[in-house]
Amino acid sequence: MEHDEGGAILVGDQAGYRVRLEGFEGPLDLLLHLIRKHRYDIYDIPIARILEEYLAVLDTMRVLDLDVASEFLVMAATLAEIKSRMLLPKPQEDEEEGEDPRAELVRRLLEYERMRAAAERLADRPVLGREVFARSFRAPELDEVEHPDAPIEADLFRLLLAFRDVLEEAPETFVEDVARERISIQEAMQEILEIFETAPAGAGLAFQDLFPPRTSRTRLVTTFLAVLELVRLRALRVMQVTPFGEIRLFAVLMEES
Amino acid sequence: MDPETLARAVEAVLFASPEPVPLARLVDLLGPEGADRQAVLEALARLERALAGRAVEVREVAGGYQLRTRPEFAPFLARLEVPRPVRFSRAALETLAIVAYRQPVTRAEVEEVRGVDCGGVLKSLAEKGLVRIVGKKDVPGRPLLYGTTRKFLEVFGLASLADLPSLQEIEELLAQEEKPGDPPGAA
Amino acid sequence: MDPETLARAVEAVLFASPEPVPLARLVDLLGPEGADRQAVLEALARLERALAGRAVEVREVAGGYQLRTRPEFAPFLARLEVPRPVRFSRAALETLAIVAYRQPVTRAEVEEVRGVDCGGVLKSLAEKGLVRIVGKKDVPGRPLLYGTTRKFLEVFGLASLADLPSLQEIEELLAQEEKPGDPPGAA
Repeated sequence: MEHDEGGAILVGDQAGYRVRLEGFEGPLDLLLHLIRKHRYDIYDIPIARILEEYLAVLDTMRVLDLDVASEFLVMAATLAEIKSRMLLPKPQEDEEEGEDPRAELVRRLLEYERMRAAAERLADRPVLGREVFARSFRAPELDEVEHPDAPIEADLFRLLLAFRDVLEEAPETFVEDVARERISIQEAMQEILEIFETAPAGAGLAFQDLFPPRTSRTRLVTTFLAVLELVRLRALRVMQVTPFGEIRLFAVLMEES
Repeated sequence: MDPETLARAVEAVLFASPEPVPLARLVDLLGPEGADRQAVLEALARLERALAGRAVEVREVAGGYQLRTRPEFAPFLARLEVPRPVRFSRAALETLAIVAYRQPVTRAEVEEVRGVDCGGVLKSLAEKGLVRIVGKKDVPGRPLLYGTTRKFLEVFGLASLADLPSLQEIEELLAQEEKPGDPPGAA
Repeated sequence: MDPETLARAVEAVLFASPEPVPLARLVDLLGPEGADRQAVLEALARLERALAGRAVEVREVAGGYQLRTRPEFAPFLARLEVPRPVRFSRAALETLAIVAYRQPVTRAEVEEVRGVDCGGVLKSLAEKGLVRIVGKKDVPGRPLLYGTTRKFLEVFGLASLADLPSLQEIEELLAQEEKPGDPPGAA
């Protein structure tokens, strides 16, 4: 991939810039282009000159009625700020403290350049369905079996897309309930049920076992409310074997209906 | 294009095609490389010879050519159960999302939201270990309540239910538009 | 089963499977024929040698083995009507690279590197199943974290993420490109 494929190439000549195509990927892309084109040392960028050239490109883009995205303007402001900071007198020779005002910009430029190069390497790879092809169907003689332990192919994004569609159709009250996000008590309920799943059957759990030491106050309240909710739903039963004795919780075995 | 390369090109085409490829179609595809009907037939014969010792052969089926595993591997392949990764239907995803965000929830409540019967979907989600019964609702009839499982979290890469994006986050996420500068059809 | 037949059996299995088959799965499948892990690896190597002159090769992709056409046959196959010829914009490729190398990564972090809004690109990559939400970052606001998917490995023919060139390799590559003596403007 040419790095400027699909972006803009600014061809510098004596008359200024001619703009081909529409836009750079972003201000960092444009800055790198200018720095590399003029063969400036990236660790010692002549900020005043690069700012001038950068602004000239933005002007050209405006003249050509190209949309100059706000990110480009933010970068222009950043460059101007660095320029003014560089004009300030250096804070003495005991330096170390006074970091080069350009340091952060250089770090970002190098990181972007690395990632841009990584993207080019990615683009150079043969892409499935473009340069290389796999079999697009399963041999009919092969039994397709849904294994109980087959990997489940899922991704949260698809779940969310489906949920968004649900919300669009759903009754108002449902949407409101979801918006209230009662998740944390539900989460605590799930955790408690899981503790019971792993606990030895029949023995139950001591009430205190659900509240390990150093549990935060909010967490205590949430867990407590979750226990109450589970008891109310009859998923848990509370037993006190002796008066004033230990309170134990038991999972209620559920029969399918 | 020399006969050997042509034979390989035919192999590539047959390999990648989901259906038998008619001779005329092969000539169409390889014609721009200077191959006529006769050359393609020769390439097919050459490919057949090249595949002599392999697990796969060229077969003329349903008016076209196709690569197939040799019959002697059929009994063997029949024994191989290739597990198919489970993919979710739209109904399953919607139901799962409702259970995740509204748990504990009864079947009737899920159905009220989706507007259709969800018994089968819930059962299948429970079989896959993604939802489970967490109790009974304290209302007349004491309907079963469903919630998600630890496996649900694992499958969707969530550390806990608190990691489910909030409604606001979903909206932000899904409201994103691609920038107009990106070419159509590009990822 | 003799080594040659085993290699053919492996070929038959890979041919019949549209998705990459993990080594462990091959061992499972061929174990009843007396093949252990070592024997299957040898069969794979033998198969690779047997395919040397052919249009198809064995590739290690997304944690498994798969038969794929060699890239030089793309021109004929491009004319075939096989699903989805994929195109990637620069924005998509840059975003993919950042997610691949920096995962798990938040949208804000991706945007910090690219210097532009990436919400739309991330969404589109997620819709194509190339990136996915992998959790939330443990910082104030709990922003969503993104990572690449198995499909990403499959589409770009990577055995695993470790198969990506290291950042050091990329830096060396860049250092070479910027060596004095290059024509001005080369980037």
